[in-house]
Amino acid sequence: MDGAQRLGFYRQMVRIRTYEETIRGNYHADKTPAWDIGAGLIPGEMHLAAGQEPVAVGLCAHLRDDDAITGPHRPHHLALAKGVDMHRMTAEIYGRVDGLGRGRGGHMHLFDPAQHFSCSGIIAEGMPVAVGQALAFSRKGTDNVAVAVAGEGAANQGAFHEALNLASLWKLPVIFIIEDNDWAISVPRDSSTPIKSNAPRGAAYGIPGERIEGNDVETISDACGRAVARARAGEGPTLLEIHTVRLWGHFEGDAQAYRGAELAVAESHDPIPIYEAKLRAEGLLDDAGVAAAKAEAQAEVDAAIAFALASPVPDPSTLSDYVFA
Amino acid sequence: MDGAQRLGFYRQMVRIRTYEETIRGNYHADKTPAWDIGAGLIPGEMHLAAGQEPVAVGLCAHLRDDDAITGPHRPHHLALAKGVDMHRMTAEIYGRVDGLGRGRGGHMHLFDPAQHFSCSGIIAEGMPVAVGQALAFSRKGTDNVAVAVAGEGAANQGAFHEALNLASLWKLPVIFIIEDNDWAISVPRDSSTPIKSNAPRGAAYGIPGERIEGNDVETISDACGRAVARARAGEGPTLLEIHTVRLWGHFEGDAQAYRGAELAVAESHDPIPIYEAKLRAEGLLDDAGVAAAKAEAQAEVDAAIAFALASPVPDPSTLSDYVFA
Amino acid sequence: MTVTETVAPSTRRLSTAKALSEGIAQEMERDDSVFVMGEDVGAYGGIFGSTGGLIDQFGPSRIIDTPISETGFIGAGIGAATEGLRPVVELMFVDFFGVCFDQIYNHMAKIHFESGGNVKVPMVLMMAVGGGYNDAAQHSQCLWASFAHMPGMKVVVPSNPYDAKGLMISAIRDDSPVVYMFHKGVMGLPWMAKNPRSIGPVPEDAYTVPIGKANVVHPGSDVTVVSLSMSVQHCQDVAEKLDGEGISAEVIDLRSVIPLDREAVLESVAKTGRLLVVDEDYKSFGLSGELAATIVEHDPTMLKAPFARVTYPDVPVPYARSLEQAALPTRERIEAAIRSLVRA
Amino acid sequence: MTVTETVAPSTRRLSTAKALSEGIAQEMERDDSVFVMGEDVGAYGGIFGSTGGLIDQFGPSRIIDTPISETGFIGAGIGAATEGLRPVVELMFVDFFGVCFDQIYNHMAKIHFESGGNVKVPMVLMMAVGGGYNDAAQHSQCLWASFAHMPGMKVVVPSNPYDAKGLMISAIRDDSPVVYMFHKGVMGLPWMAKNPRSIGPVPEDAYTVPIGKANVVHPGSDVTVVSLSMSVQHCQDVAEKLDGEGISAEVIDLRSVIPLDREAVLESVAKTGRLLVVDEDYKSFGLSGELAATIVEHDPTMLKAPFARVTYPDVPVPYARSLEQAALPTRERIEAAIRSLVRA
Ligand SMILES: Cc1ncc(C[n+]2csc(CCOP(=O)(O)OP(=O)(O)O)c2C)c(N)n1
Ligand SMILES: Cc1ncc(C[n+]2csc(CCOP(=O)(O)OP(=O)(O)O)c2C)c(N)n1
Ligand SMILES: [Mg+2]
Ligand SMILES: [Mg+2]
Repeated sequence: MDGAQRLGFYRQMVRIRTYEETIRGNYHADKTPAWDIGAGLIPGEMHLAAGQEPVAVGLCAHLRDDDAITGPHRPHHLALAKGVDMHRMTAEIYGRVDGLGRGRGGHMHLFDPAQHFSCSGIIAEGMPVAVGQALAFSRKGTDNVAVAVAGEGAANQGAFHEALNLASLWKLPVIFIIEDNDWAISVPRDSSTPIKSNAPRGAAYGIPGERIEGNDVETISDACGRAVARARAGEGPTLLEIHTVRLWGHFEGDAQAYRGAELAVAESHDPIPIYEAKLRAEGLLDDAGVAAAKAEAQAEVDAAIAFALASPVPDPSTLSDYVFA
Repeated sequence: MDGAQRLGFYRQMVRIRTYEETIRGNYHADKTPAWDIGAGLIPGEMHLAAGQEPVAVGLCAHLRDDDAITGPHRPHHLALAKGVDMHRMTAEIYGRVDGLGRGRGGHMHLFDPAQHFSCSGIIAEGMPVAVGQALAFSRKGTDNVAVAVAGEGAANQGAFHEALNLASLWKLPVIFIIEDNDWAISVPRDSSTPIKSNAPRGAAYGIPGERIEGNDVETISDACGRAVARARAGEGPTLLEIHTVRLWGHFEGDAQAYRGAELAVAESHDPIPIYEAKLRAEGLLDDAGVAAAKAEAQAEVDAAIAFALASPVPDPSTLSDYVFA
Repeated sequence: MTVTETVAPSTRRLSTAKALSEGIAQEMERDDSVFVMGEDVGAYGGIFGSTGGLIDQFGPSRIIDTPISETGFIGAGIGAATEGLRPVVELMFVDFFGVCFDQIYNHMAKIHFESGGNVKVPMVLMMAVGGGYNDAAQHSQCLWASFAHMPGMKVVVPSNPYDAKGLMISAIRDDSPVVYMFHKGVMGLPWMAKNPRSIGPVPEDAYTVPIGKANVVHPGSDVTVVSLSMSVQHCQDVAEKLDGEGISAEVIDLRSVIPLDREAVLESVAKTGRLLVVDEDYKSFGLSGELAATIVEHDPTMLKAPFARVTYPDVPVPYARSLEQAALPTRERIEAAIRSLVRA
Repeated sequence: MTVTETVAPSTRRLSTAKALSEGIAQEMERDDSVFVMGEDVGAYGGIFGSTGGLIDQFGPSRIIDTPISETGFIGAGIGAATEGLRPVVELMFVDFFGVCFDQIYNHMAKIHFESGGNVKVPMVLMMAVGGGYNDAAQHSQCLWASFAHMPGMKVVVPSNPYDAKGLMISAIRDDSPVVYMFHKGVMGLPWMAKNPRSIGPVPEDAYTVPIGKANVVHPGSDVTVVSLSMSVQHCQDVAEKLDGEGISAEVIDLRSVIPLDREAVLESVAKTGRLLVVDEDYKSFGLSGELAATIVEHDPTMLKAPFARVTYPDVPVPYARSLEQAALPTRERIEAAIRSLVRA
């Protein structure tokens, strides 16, 4: 992997983290003193992906605009890495008319047809949809791939089973990515899943399954690259479980009392400083490079937020628009 | 296995087959000349289990009255082997007030609390219910087991995945039996399932999985015996896929044009004559024994049908009974 | 457009099942992006004949038998639709919607809205509904209200072969998701008791019947009888019988539940002052209540007699014939209700 | 029995969430066969506080965190109930019912009927409903009509702490399956805007509130306002405000959708001649229509003014506050509707 690509990985991860940090700050900024989930410029549930950037970045290194991703309730890192327009995505999160969904969707429902990006707040239910996108690609004879991303909690939902079975049966170009961040809200992995790795579940459908430890963007990229190549070559689906980390609460406002000592351990596994140290040690990055990456990211995020804030809120008289096509 | 037990297996299979043949005959008897599914003394869908007797008999050899079975839409063989009262079951199939469900349920909805027997017409949805029965047994501290039976088509339904995962996670005394009769209505196994055996699917939940070929009641009984013993000992669930045969149509009235030459092959695999020949060869059975088994079975079935026919049809004024407890 | 504008009347008579599958076939010929998925839609031709013959014409790449994985393949239909294809997906019985309703109402029906109109889901989800042949509690329901209650999908309910074909073609061409519910009793199947109305004239060319326009199938002036699907046939029979006795019932076939042609109902009730709803779905929290509300939020004085409904009672479908027949909206119940309404 | 018969009034004030979980705790103490299952019901105490503190009192063997497998664990609840236990199962949001509705309506609700009364399913399925905090299309619905339309389950919808506890205890003791829907807005959560009515007096002892009896929470004579769950609080606020202006609204809190206390509604409308239904569920094919039908199948002349409803429109729940607030049955919309009704 060449230096430029590795620096690109770093910058993309910083960009995503900066986005999540900024949204987090703004989300909480106007909800005090009596913290109210429905108050402020960004109301509602907010699931941020700090710690999971390597998954999105490693995966999207291999995707084109016309490949598809179907994400879960925690979608920002995937959307940004995929190339979804940050301005319009932010406007959506702020519930504005220039948002991806004209303010109708919100942060769990980001749809960008240009990037074939979508997501859903219902656990695992995006997986069959990705199978259908892959079906469309294969019927059209393109070499596009569809990726479904879901958490390790989601891997126990029936839709997981049906989606993997169908994808294998029809040999479709799908990559199933399980982001194992050890938690499903407050439920630890071993209270939801009787086996240590979801990789063997691939065998239940005759598809290769692999678990990737370490939350390292380069290792992840390699594995995703193989899976994408396999799919593009018409060899069918792959299941990848990526062990990653949830640095923050399940959603904003989650005090995480249930995590206890594990939280500190998790925090020590933040993949960005780890990758940064690695690139520094190899001489690819220095203080200036780090500062530039952060400044560039912050400028882009600030511009996106300014764009969002400048966009009007939807007019109540348009409430019934878009119910039917 | 001693001779008495083997003869018992034979007689139980003959009993079930006699039942299915008699129901089949009576089902069609009053639906002509213009065959009408809703006509006659037994109307509605009718899924008969001819060919699958070894599964029911081999399994139930290890079950007690207070163990549970949750069966699928094709339930007669399981109900009879389990010990469900043939009279009341038949009255239910005839829609009479002395039926198991007072005529409300019908042949896909046979409930016998005395035998902890139930079934459902919705594919794979009985599997989670069996998990709950096992949960109740384990909470009560008994050594009872719960068995869920479903077809190979059902093994691709989400409920299969969720049920096996839960049962393993909670180490419950459940035995999952997949009756692989090669067909799900008109869809052959290889159009629904990308792998040759469902046994490896056990590994997806950390539970033993085994596929049993041959449709031989003794082999099946051995495998079921191991699984039941394991469950009673508190060692958790087992997945057994039993390769069996569907001798008749999916339901009565199914012309089976889709089966082609496979049908003749299937018919040559009727397990009852095969087992009969084996027992004859070993000197356990002779013409008289065969005739006696059949006569005894026919007498019991005829009595059950007489019981059903003597029972009144439900009074329309009772339509709203039993909606709430 | 309706057939009268585009196609010459036909004397060819088809069953509803044949008309419906012909509609699919003609759209498949016209548009490569149309394909069919579902359980037993291939060699079997659909358990209730909705895809009969299609596999011979289009082969297994366009008529796809699926595993028993409704969440999986309905979800796959949605994904394919968002990528520009036009899937016709069959859920074998409406009664199975509980294993896959999330895909239907949280995804198929909402994606267009959530995307602010940027993503379309041009998909037809067809399914068999209804009872009357003793298939018991899990295979005999209608449940159109369960779909209609959730915004974002059209719900189409043909009562005869002509409408079945024209509504199917409209449904496939529609850019919104359309739930297409065919009652087993209207399909004209050789192996089920049927009303002769389930076989009727169907033009050979493709034509559309507009989704959202009710049809007055029997004009009248004394009482308005609003119905849909199979029950329309019973209402027509009863109305014809009562004609001979000087009771003039206007029978309205809704043809779709969403959009609901409230205007057609209001217009007729303005004339008759009496409303009977005949509905094989469960009585409460459904279509019959919605039609009552439609009248009385407009003007309660329109009703010269109490509102009446002949529906399936709030009871799971019993197996025994004696019970099921007592529960169904039969001709006898409809006739009695009309007689008592005109007397009121 | 109601509290007035059994328990001394209390001045202790609890949030609805605390009242509800106290009800569960008291039944768990009384009856070993009661246990709780669901996602995040243990250490988290339920995402909306419905099981707060229970894990400390009863431990993980009776307060069971499940995987995200709603079909699996609701089915397991059914199986456990048929074997004589009394599970309280939580579905985190009603909006997720589409992944598990088959277990709910084809099994939980029908087994008793299909078995001819021989098998009981004494199970409580509780779930959070409702919007107002910008959680968008998949996390904000009410959907009680979707459950109520299917026969065989009771559907309970408390509006305040007192009822929440008493209805939970009744639900656990009921031999029929009970769907218990708590609106997030009535829970009195520290992290959500709330009406002061979400915190109120709750007796310390166990008591029951009967399932199926509506409650006149604000007597009046000019107009009948029928509502349920969160919207009752708004209706009470509006009724109190209008009292001062000489407009006398009678507010009826249904407290359960199944059984539906039709008599209470008829009795009140007989007095007022005017009916407004306030319902946060989707407008069409739901509760509001059913109540309209109830009146007019009895006697349309009871209505001296057109039937009115303030409901969620037939639109998926939008994320943006400006849109969601326009869609919700707010105090403003309720007040305007009452004013125009009494003027009519
Ligand atoms: C069908 C369904 N059940 C439950 C939920 C509530 N829920 C939202 S996120 C979540 C946990 C998801 O865990 P996981 O899949 O591991 O993803 P993570 O949040 O860790 O990224 C749950 C239970 C839901 N949205 N959908
Ligand atoms: C959820 C659901 N989907 C579809 C059906 C319709 N159906 C009934 S039996 C059947 C085939 C079942 O095949 P299998 O599980 O192999 O059992 P078999 O009939 O072969 O015994 C199908 C598709 C159903 N009852 N429930
Ligand atoms: Mg997780
Ligand atoms: Mg089979």
